[in-house]
Order: sequence, then structure tokens, then C-alpha cells
Amino acid sequence: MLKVAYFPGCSLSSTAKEYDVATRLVCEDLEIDLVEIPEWTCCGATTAHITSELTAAALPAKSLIWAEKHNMPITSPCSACFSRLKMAHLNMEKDPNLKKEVEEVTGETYNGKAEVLHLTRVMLEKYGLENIKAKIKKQLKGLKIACYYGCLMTRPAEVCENDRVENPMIMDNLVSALGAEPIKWYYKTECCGAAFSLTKTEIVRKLSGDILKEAKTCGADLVMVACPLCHSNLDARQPEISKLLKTDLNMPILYFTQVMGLALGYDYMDLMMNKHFIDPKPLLKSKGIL
Amino acid sequence: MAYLITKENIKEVLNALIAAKTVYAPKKDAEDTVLFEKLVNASEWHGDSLLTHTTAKDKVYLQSERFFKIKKDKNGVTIEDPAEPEEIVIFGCRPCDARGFDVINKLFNWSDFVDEYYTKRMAKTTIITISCEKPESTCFCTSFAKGSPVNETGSDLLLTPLKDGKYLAEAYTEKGEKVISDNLKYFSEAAETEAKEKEAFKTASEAKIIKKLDLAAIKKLMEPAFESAYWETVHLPCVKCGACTFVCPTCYCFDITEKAFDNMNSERVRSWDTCMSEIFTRMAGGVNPRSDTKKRFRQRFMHKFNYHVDNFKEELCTGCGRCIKACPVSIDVRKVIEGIK
Amino acid sequence: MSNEKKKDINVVGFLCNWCSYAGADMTGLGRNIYPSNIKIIRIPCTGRMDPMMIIEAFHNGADGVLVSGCHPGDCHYSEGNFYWRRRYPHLKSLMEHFGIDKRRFHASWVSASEGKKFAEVVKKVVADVKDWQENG
Amino acid sequence: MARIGVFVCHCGTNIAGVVDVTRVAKYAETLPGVRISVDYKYMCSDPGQNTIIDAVKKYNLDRIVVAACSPRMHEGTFRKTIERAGLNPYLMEMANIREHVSWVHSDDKELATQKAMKVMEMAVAKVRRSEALSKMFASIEKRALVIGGGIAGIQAALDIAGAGYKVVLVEKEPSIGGRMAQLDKTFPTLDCSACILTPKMVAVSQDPNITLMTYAEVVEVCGYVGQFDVKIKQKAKSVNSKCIGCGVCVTKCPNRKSLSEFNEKLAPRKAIYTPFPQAVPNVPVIDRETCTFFKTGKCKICEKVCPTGAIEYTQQDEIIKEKFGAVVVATGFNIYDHSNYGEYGYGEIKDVISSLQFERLINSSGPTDGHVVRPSDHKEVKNVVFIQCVGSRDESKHRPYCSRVCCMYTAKQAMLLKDHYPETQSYVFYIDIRSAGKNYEEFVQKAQNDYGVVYLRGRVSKIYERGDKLIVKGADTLSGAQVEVEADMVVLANGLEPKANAKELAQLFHMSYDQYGFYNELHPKLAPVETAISGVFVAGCCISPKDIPDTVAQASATAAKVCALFSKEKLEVEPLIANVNQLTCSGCETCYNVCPYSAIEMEDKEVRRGDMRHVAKVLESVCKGCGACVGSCYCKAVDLKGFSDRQVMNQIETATTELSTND
Amino acid sequence: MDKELQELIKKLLTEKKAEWAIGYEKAYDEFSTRPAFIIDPADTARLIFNKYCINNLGLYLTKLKKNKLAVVCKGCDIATVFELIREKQFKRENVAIIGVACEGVLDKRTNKLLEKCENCQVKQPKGADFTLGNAKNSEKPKSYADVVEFEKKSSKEKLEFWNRQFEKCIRCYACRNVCPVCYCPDCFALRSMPEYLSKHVDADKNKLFHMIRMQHVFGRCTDCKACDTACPVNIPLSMLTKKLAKDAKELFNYESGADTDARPPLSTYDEGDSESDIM
Repeated sequence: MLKVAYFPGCSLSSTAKEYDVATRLVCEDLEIDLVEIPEWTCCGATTAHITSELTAAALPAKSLIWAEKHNMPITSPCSACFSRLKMAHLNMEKDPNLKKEVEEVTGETYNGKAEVLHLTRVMLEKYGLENIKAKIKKQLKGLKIACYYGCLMTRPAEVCENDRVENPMIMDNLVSALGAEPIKWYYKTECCGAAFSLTKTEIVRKLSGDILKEAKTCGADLVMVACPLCHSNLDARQPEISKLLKTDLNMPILYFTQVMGLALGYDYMDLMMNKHFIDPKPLLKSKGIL
Repeated sequence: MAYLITKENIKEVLNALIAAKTVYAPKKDAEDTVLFEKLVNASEWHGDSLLTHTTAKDKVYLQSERFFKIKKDKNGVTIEDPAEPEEIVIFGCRPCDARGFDVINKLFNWSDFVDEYYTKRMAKTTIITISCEKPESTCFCTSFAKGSPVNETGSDLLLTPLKDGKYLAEAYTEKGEKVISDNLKYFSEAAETEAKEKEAFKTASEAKIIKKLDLAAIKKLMEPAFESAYWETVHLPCVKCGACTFVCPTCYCFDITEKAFDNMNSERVRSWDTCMSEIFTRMAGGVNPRSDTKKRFRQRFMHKFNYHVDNFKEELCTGCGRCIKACPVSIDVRKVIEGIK
Repeated sequence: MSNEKKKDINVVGFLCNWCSYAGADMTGLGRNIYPSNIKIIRIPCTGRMDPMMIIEAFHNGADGVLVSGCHPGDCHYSEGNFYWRRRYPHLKSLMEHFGIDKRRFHASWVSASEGKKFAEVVKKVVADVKDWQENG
Repeated sequence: MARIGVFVCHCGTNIAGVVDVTRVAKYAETLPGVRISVDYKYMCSDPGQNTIIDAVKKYNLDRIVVAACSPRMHEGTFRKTIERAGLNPYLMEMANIREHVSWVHSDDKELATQKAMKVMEMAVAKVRRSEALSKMFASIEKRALVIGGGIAGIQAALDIAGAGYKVVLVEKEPSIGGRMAQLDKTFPTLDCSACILTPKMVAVSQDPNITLMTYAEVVEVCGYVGQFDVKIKQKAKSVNSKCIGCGVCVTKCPNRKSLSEFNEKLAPRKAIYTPFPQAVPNVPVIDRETCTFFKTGKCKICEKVCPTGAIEYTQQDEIIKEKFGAVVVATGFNIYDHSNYGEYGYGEIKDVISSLQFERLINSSGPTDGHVVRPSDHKEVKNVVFIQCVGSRDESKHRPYCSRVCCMYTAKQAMLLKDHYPETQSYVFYIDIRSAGKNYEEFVQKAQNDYGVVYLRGRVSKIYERGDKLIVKGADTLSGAQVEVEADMVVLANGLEPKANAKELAQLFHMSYDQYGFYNELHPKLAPVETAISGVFVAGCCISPKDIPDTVAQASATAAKVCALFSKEKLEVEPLIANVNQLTCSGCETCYNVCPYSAIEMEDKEVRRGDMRHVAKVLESVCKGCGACVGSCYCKAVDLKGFSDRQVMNQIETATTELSTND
Repeated sequence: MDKELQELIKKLLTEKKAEWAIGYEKAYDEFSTRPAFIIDPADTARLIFNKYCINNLGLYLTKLKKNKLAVVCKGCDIATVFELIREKQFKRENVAIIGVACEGVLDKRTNKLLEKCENCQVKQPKGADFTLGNAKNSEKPKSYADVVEFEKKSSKEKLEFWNRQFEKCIRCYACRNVCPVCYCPDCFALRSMPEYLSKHVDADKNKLFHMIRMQHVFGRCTDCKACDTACPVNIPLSMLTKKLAKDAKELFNYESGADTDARPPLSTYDEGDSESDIM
């Protein structure tokens, strides 16, 4: 059984609760043992790294050290958490002095052996696409899905080590495996506006609007994401965006584990889809999935 | 005048000597090698072995002796002589080794030729010898005119073990007497009976030496045997290393080399050499009168038991038997010279 | 002792003529600064590098030794660096056994165009020797 | 005692700006054996060299140390100098106080000066043990090998052959012509590339001094200048010499499965083919990978239709051994593979094409007969975006260098497009315009002013397809605005890089190359077509990206070098070779086993009277002086002239001692 | 076995299969033997073989300038003969190897079994032309535990250890001269142009000698312990020769004296050789 150190991060117990729930359900089905890191601390996103290098490294280091000690790969479903964990690991590798300081602060030694992976890679690479296929109970036929990756799970390229930085395919491949159709589009890694969501909403409306518009143009039924912040910008801001664009986008935004959950036979409420601003129920019903 | 001293008091004397001078005495190391080494405390003294692995020869006749240093600087060239030798004590050597010093003394003070480096150092050396109680299978000191387990030649002070852990202490030189007078409280006067006891000790000890060679007869054979076919085969096992010569109390051959360290400093050094080495007689042009291993082997015995006798009326050997023990292929000097025909 | 001038780190570098010596020339052309502790001896090829010479260098008081040659496959004489690549681990292991710290003996591949790399290599060697001197 | 003269060069301020050269010279005077020591502004200049010659005479010097630049730079110069002074040239050592001191220790002048003193002292120590070596000569095989049949190889071959020497020209492809044959027009004159190239190709085929070997590759190289032993693999063409080049076989071949390499995969080609109609030699080859007969055993149509019976399916690859005195390497370039650029669609968007594809499209003998149409749907184009610096000046793609020709050919291509289709509009995204060259800047200006090409200074961040258009998103840094162009086609200005197997070829010759695989010149300025391997010369884009005139000039330069070499009767070779002291040799054969040149021979010899031994011997004419034998001889019987143990030991001893200053 | 041995050698000499035979004879006491050289078939009675036959007679192959030799070899000594054949010092057909089964030999100084004999794989000789006697090979492989233990010391500790050892060294060259593979016609230690090794004897220079000697015999030394047992001042040279054997095995998977046609590790290379430590 694949054991993975699980770093849920703050969003997954609040705004992205449904992501956490779906992720745990799916992993249970796939027999991936998600071991939540006891007393995990804030990953430091999004401010630590611009104020203190040490803080930015030391916060995730606690979790890294735990994973290393227990000899498990460490993962987070949140792209920002993943990015911070991985960056901390790499920065300590690059800078022995930083590592020394972190070790002083945390009082523990880090041997640089933790393997940090985004949840998508845990499932598709560690667990394996073929194994996922074998577990599928319901083919998601007829569903056109735009996979949206955003920034932190793809960039910087040398950190994320994804297949293709400009045109990542990892979620697209998953969509195909689930029986749905990944649409070909070019806004997979465009900026959603991210943390401007709170400070400069007009930027988010513009950028997320572009993404949603493009998805619509390219014929997507829904947009699939792997990051709570992406989700919040595309879903929660969508009514405002629709108003701005003077069109009803009505584009459901689902987490990839939610989509997987559908294929594994879970229903609407199991996956807490009622939490979304744009309700996917009508769409899923029309496609005969619910 | 003879004295008595206990083994415990010997150690006290030794400690007193250590406090005043540099004392070399047999010391055993982690590999069970017993060598003459500088003592810090009398407890380090290892008196149990008969023979040390090497002799104390190198304490007076250094294996490498710097004659002088040459230094060039803005004032020109200066020659720096070595420092004056310090007072040393060689403690606990055996009569054969002590006699070895006597042999070399003559050599380094041969008619007009006085080796000042050796002689100066010898003058400041006190040799305290201990008579041999248990000669080994390799010992043959009694084959020599002065050779005996209690022989005093070369010693300043001779200690002979008697009964009850007592030693008879006999000084033969002023240096020896001074050791006693400086530490008189540890000595007591010996009686006639004890002198007799020494005779008994000598007889008992000598009886344990199984081999006695007729060196005079051998000497007569040597010159005519120079071209003898005997040498063709007897040298064969010999690997021509220098172990025998370097552990020998009487071998004295050396080589003088000069070495520049950098552009400003150089030195001239005398180092022990060995007649067994191929380059010992190799000349600058490459000619080597003793290129042949047989010749080198023969030379060693000819020198010790023939040439040296011609010059000094004694053999260049004290019968310590170290060369037999040190030889990697167990060549026995006694057998070699006995076999000459 | 305290006011005695501390002897500067002394590294002997044996550089093959075709790659590393040229690479060190390239370092100069690129004006890449590196510590002056290294004294360079030009040899035709690392294949010429007699292990004896390295032992002699340490015996003579070198704090560190660097041998640098062409990358494998690039040897001007085809095979020289392959032979060196075998001598090096053996010699290093033997030297360590004799108590010559591994931080004092290094090898590198520096090609004729790797001027920057040569500077980095020298910095690393000097730093390693320093570490040995200071931290034992 | 030696009588050594030390000459310290200032090299203007190159050395003297950092190193206190007078102190170096003064220190030299204190060294044993040094009779005279002087410093001078430029030691390599005429007066500088004369200083040495005069000093040799005046002080009766027998050994010289020149503390100056790298021996790789001026060792030859100063050896000649002291030879003119009557000394053996090998009694000179250089102390490298420029590349290895002043240029790299400029941060601390005191330390630099001390090191310069040490480096000089080491050279003095070495020269003290230098021995006079006598010159050695080798014979020269007066035949040249030219590798690569592009314009560089063609020019070099023609020039060497023109001087009366035999040349073998080896080309990997079935025809010579190379990249230039693929081009439509050339900048800045816009004359037709084929029109100026094909006469030269024909001249090659007709020159009696040139043996042309196409579809062939060099596979093994032994030997050295004057005597290279080269193995060339002639790949089986499956067509023999009876071929008259009628082309019937090509026309009738039913197999169109392959894509034409010559046409940059824009069009299919037959399994039996000539790369292009003007091919030289005009003899087709069968691509056995795709040929139906070779794959299934059936077909043989070409054999049936051939009027001369030239088809020979049984032909085998052949290894041909040849001896050459000199080699010209002119292997040219590949263009950068833009599928590494994700932002340009990973090479998967059909209408994002390479510059060479554009050349083929616009070429009237190309696959579209000169119609510039989109590869995806064959529609004509209206808006075309050109993007420069694709695989050039891009650190993230490990291609930081400028490919030199892209600015020019992009301007050319935009102009040609406008000429062919006046209604089209071209946009060029660029970083900087580099148009150094005769009439080059004027040419680019013309594109902008007379042809209305829009130049946008900035990079493209994304190209994607929307409908049948390509959306090109980029920045115009001059206006500060984001730009979005709806284009029909995007032409990338791919940078130039060495051929994929450039390193393997370099390794055959032991040439050095840089991190990209471009061959290193012996000196970037003063020996631009020579390599570190004497007798091997390089020309064209295998050294670095360059345009046609520079390539042709270099090719001619290599020819001049080859001819100069061949004009000598005998070749002087370095006597820096190994020698065996047989007296100390144990005959263990270690050196015999390790010698890469088989230059050691074992012999049974009476080394001393009555001492018959099995001992090693160096074959002087074969030894190249690598010293592998020296490094492996535990008997210390082998030594290397010029790098002897005595010399190296002296250097080690000096290197490890402190400066012996007088103060 | 002595009788058998004497008869065999008598036969070989009589039949002119060998011009000379090298064996062991008694030396000065019951604990010592020495090499014996036999030419006359009638002279074989002095030949013996016992647990004091410590010398490696392979040594004499390079010292005797004879064409055909018969040599008495313990199993371990055969590796030496093979190594010398590999090094072209002798032709296989010119040496008759008389292997003698051996239960281990005793150091004459300590009267203890040599360490190398403890886990001996060749008590029963392999590769000999004639084999006398029977012995059972050890089931345990050669142990490098002492070397591994030594390797764990810090470089400072190692340095101190060797400094003490080489302080004892008197540079008599017994180690070199009993070494079967130290047959160089002119040892580096004796050269003066250049002077690789100063004649001046001190710990530092003695160490230099041993370092170079060890380097020179790497891949050739069969770890026969001849040098170790010959040292008149008991320097543990075995700690060095064993290290060589261990390195040859670990770095290059090579064993000296195993194969007369092998290429020793430093006279060959593999394009895939490790270069993990090379910058």
C-alpha cells in the first residue's frame, strides 16, 4: 500500500473543504494511505518568502523532516503548499547555510531526502494511471473538460518538474482515463489573478474572465482544477465575471479529485459539490453522470 | 671498587639519570618491538629481552648525521655547524653491543683520521651495560677474544645480576664512577663473595652459548678462499637487503650526500649505507666493482673476519647474533664462515 | 607561535596540456579570478601522471594536489585520461590509508573551453584544503 | 652550472598592470644559475626577441626562461628565437604569468607578484634539467581529406585541388551542396543560392584531383599530421556506377513513405531518390529503411525500369582505408529544434515553421513550387509573424550565443515574401538587430522602410491556434504594450548549432570542442582555422555560426594551410617523445600494453655485457609523447623528453617551497 | 612428506626437467628454515617442509638467472609465481611448481600462526604441476576486518600511527628485497637523477619510500606477507599490503596472481569506469 505524508494546508479545512473530502474519499478507494502530518504548520504561503528566507524554509521544513523521518513521499493537494514545500527543500539543498539555520531553528536535522510531489503526480505517477483505470466504476462519457493548471503546480519549471511547462498534460491524461474528453485549449497555465482576489478584484475579474471565456469558446463543459485558489477565483468570482462580460458563463469548476470521485461512483453530496457557487448538478445530470 | 644495587634502586638511578640527561634504554612498543628509545620514566624500561631489535649504535653514530647546513642570503654564504651534542646515557645494553662501540671507536679514531662528529658524541655518552643471563641460540660472543656475557669492554658501568634480585655494579671509567658517586645512596659496597658469584654467573652463562668458533683458523682460510667456488652457492638465499648490516653493532659503512632544499638552503649529510646494496660501490660512470651479488655477499664476511682483523687485530663482529635473527631468509653468519673452504 | 606568519595554502596542480592547461588559459582570457594558491605544472596528458609525482608533491609539503585532464573520450591521445581515471581512486584510497586526508587530493575534468569551471575547481580545492587545515 | 637567462614580459599592461615585473626580474637574478634577468614591454616583439638573442651572446647563456604568456601562445615563437641565437630550441621554458597569473589574480597585486615569481622560479627549475633535443622529421602524404560537402568543403576541395594536390571529399548525404543548396536567395544581394552554388558542385565532380565520396562517413582515424590513416565507410547506395542519372527509377518508385530531408520534411520523397534535381553526383540511392523491397522482399520496380542495370540490391557497406597528410573538417550546422519551445507550441503547430522550411516553401524548385502556403491546409498566407532568436541568445535553452545570420535571413525572408505576395504583411519579433557586414544594415533598413515589415522589439510569450488562425501573443517593449497578432503562419528564426554527431567526429580526431559541440580553433584570432591537432583544419559553421562569405573565406584559408603543409618535403615534428632506459627496464610489458599508439616494441637484448634481457624500446617515429608509458612504469625505466621526471620533480620541489626572498 | 618431496625433486633434476630446485632446509634452530638451492640430485636429503617454512620462494624466480627451475610452493606462493609469469619475468613452461599442502606457517619471532593462514583458501595448492600432501581449505573468506577497522580512523590518527611506525624504520630495504614483485633492476629509492628518495633517513622519508613502494606494487602484490615478516623492527606492513588487495578487489574487482594472462588494473581501463570523485 502506497503511504504518503499528507499536508492538507489551510484552505482544505475551510474554503476548499470539499477538495479535502473528495481527496480522502478517492485515496481510500485507490488504497493510497494518506497519513496527515501531525501538527503540520502553515506552509508560509504567500508572504513568508518575500519577507524572510529563513521563515519560508523553516515553516515547511517541519513537515519535510517528518516525512523524511517516516520515509514517505510528501504531498499536498494545494499548489501553493506544494510549491512552498518543494522550494524549501530545494533552497536548503542549494544553500547549506540556510539548512544549518533551519536546523537550528527547528532543532532537528534534515538530510534532504524528502520527496515532494504534487497530489496529481502522486496519483498519476506513484500510483499510476493504469491502476486508476482499473478502479473506475463509471465512465464519464460525453463530458468535455478544460483542465486548468494555473501557476504554482507548473512553475518554476525546474522546481515542478512537470512534463511540459507550457502545455502540461498530466490532468488531461487523467481526464482521458476517466472516459471524459479533455479539450484542447491554450489557457491551461494563464494567470487567474491569484491573491489579488482580495486586494484588486478587478484584475482577477479580467484574468479569470479571460480563462473562463476561452474555456467556453473551446467548448468546455466544466473546468477542472487542482488548487484551492484557482478554484476560488474561477468559481466564487464567476457571477461577478459573468456580469462584467454580460454573458452567463455558467461554467462549473471542479477539483480533479471530485471528478475522479464521480468516476469512482460517488455522488453529488459525497463530494460536497453543493459547496460550489456554480452548481454542477444540472450539467452532470444532463450528461447522465448523476 | 664494586658495588651492589637492587633492581628497584636501579630504577631510582635511572630516574635520576633521566632527570639530568637524555637516557636511551630498551623500550617495548605496541608491535612488541624493543628498541633503544628515549625514556621519560624508568618504568618504561623493558629489561626482559636479551637483545633489542636494533642496537644502540644509532644513538652515537647517527643513521643520518648532518655535517653542516649552507645558507645563502644577502650577506653571502654562511655555513652552519651542527649543535654541540648533548650528554646522553645508553642504559641497559648488552656486553656485545657495548663492545661494538669499542670496535667503532677505534675505527673513527684511526691514526690521523678522527671523526669529530662521532668522537664528540661518544665523549658525552655514558654506557651502562647489563650482563647476559640467558644467551639465545643465536649468540656466539665467546668466540671472540674479549667476548663474554659479562665482558666490560666499551662499558662505563657494568651491572651483573646476582642472586636475590641484586646486581653487582662495576665502574670501568670515570663516567661510570660518576654515575655511582652521583647516586651513591642507592649503592652499597660489594664483598669478595659477590665477586666470586659473578665468576659463577659467567661460567653458567657461557655454558649456554652452544657455538664457539675457531676464528683464528677461519681467518687463515679466508684469504685463499677468495676465489673459492664456495661463494657461488652460499650467497644464493641472500636477498641483498641491508637488515644484517643495519642491526649490526659494528657495521659502520656510510654514504655522504648533499641536498639543496631550495635556492638558498642546502645540507651535507652522512647516512648509513650497506655493502649489500648494489649502489654501494657503483661509481658515477656506472662501473660497479661489486655489481655481482656474490661479490657483495663475500665482501661482508671478508671485511668482518679478514680485512678488519688485518687492520685492527680484532674482528668486526661481537657475536651478538642479531644479523641471524634479522635475516629474512635466516642466513647464519656462523655457518657461512665455518663453511669456508 | 602566534605572531609567526601562517604558511599559505600551497596546492600543486598538474594540468594536461591539451584540455585543462588550455582551459586554465581560457580562465585567464575570461578574467575569472581564482585563488593564487595553486601552482600549475604542465604535463602532456594525465596518462603521464605518475602516481609517484603526486606522492612526491605531498612529501615535499604540498597541502593539496589537483590533477586535471580532458573529459573522458576527449583525450588528445585517446586513452591517457582513462588510465588516470583508474590510478586516481586507487591512489586516493592508498593516500588516505597513509593518513593523507581526502580533502587534499582532487581530480577534475576541465576542457579547453571550460575556463569558468577551472576557476571553480581551484576554489573548491583550496576551500577543501582550508577546511582540512582548520577543522582537521 | 647552467647559464640561464630570464626574460620577463610586461605584455603592455596585461602583465605589468598587475604583476610587479621588475620584482620578478630582480628575484630571478638571485636564483642559482641565472646570469641575467631583464624585463621588457613586449618580449615577443622584434626588439624583445633581439634582447634575448643579444643576451645569449653577451652572457654566453645556455638556457632561457621567458616569463610571459601561455606557452600555448608563444612557445613556438621563443623556441625559434633562441634557435636563431644558436641554442637548441628545447632549452627554453615559458613561465605563464599572464593567463595563469595576472589575468586571474588581478584582485591582489602582491599575491599575484609573488605567484609570478614562483611560476618563473618553477620554469627556471625545469629548464635547469632540460636537455637539448634534436629535430625529428616525418614524411607527408600529400593527399587531403575534406569532410563535409557543403559550400565550405566544396571551396576547400576546389582550392586544394587547384594547387595540384589530390583531395578526397567525403559527404554523408547522397549529394554535395549542403545547407546552401536548400536556400532560396542569399542576403544581402538576393542572388539565387543554387545559381552560384551549382557551378561549384559541378566543378568538384569534374576536377581530376578530387575524388568524391558521397553517402559516406569517416569512422576511424589514426596517425598524425602527414600520416593520417582514415577509415571511411561508404554506405551501400544500392546503385552502381553504371547509373546515368536518368531518374526513371525515382519517377517509377511507388514508395512515398519518407519525408524529404532536403525539403525539411515538407514533402514526401521516394525510397530511391536523389535529394534534389541538381544533385552531384546525380546518382540516386535507395533508402533501405523504407524501400519496399528491402522491407518485404517484393517490388524491384527500379531494377526493372533501369535502362543500364545499375540497381544493385546486394551492395554492402564498404570500409575504405586511405592515407592523408591533412584534413579539413567542414561539417556545418543543424538548426535548433524548436520543439523545445513550449511557448511556440512544442513544434506541434503545423503552421509554425522553421526558417529552413520557409526557404523550401519559397523556393521555386521546392515542394510547393515556390508558393508560400500553410503546411496545415495549403492556404496562402496573409499575415506572417517572424520570431528571431529561437535557440539563440537564450540562456534558458542553453544557447546563449548569437547565431549571427538570423537577423539577416529573417529580413531577407520577409522581403522575399513581400516580393512574391505584395498583399502580405510581415511582423518580426526581435531582441536586437545585428547586421554587421557589408551592406547588411542597409538591407535590414530596406526591409523596414521599403517593404513595410513591422519590427517589434520583444519576445513572444505564446502561440496558439484559434480556428484556422494562429494567435501570437507577445510584448512590444518599445511601446510597452502587449501585442496580439492574428497570423496565418509563424516563421521561426532557428539558431545554428553543430551537427548532432559533431562531438563523435571531434573525438575521432581528438579535437577539442566547446560545450555546444562547436570545434575549438587553435587560437580564436591568430589561428582561426587551425585546431590543436596539427594537420587538422576547420572551416565554416562547425566552428561557430557564420554566413556564406565568411565560410568561403575560411574554407580557402584551410586550403592555404593545407597547401603550405604539402609544399614541404618533410615535416618537422616535436621530439618530445618517450625513451626507455633499457638498463633499468624489467621487461614487464606494462608500457607495451598501455601505449595508445603501439609505439613500444619489446626486444631481447644484451643491455650490459652478459646481461641478456627482454626489454622495451620506443619506436620514435610512432611515439606521440603522451607519456602513458611513463605514468605506468614502476621500474622508472621510461621517461618523457621535455616532461622528464627530473624536470617535473624540480618543478614540484620549487612549487612546494616558499619564495626565498632576501629581505 | 619430506621423503616424497626429496624423491620428486631428485627425479626432476635427474630427468633434467629442472636445472635447479628451490626448497627449504633447516636453519639455525628448530624454529627456523631457510631457502635451499639444489643442483645435484644426490643432495636432496636436506630438503624439508614444515610449519616454519615461511619464506615465499617465488622470490627467487627473478633472482636466479636460470632457465629451468623447480620451486616448492605453498598454495599462497603460487599466486606469486603466477604474477611473475604474468609480468613476463618467467615463462610458465620453464618453472615446475611443486605445490605442498600447508596448514599454515608460524612467524619465527612470535611462534604464532600468520594472520594470512587463518582463512586460507589455498591450503591445498591450486595450479601446481605437482602437489604433495592434503589439506582442507578454510571455509571462511579472507577477512579484511582489520583494514576496515583501520580505515575508520581519522586521517590524523592514521598519520600519527604511520609516523610512529616509520620512525622505527631503518630503511634496510628488507621489505623490498624479499618482495617477489620488487624486482626492478634499479629501484627508484636508489636513483639520484632524479633523487626520488633522499638517502637521509628520517620518518618522513621512510614513509615516502613505503608509500611509493606500495603504489608500485598495487595490482601486483599478492599480499604474501613476505615484507611484513621480514621487517627487523616489526612494522605492520601487512596493514598496507592487505589494503592494496582490498582496493584492487573493491575498485577494480581484481586479484593479483590469479591469472597469468590478466591485465592488472592500472594497465587497462573500462570506458564505464567510475569517476564519482572527479570534479
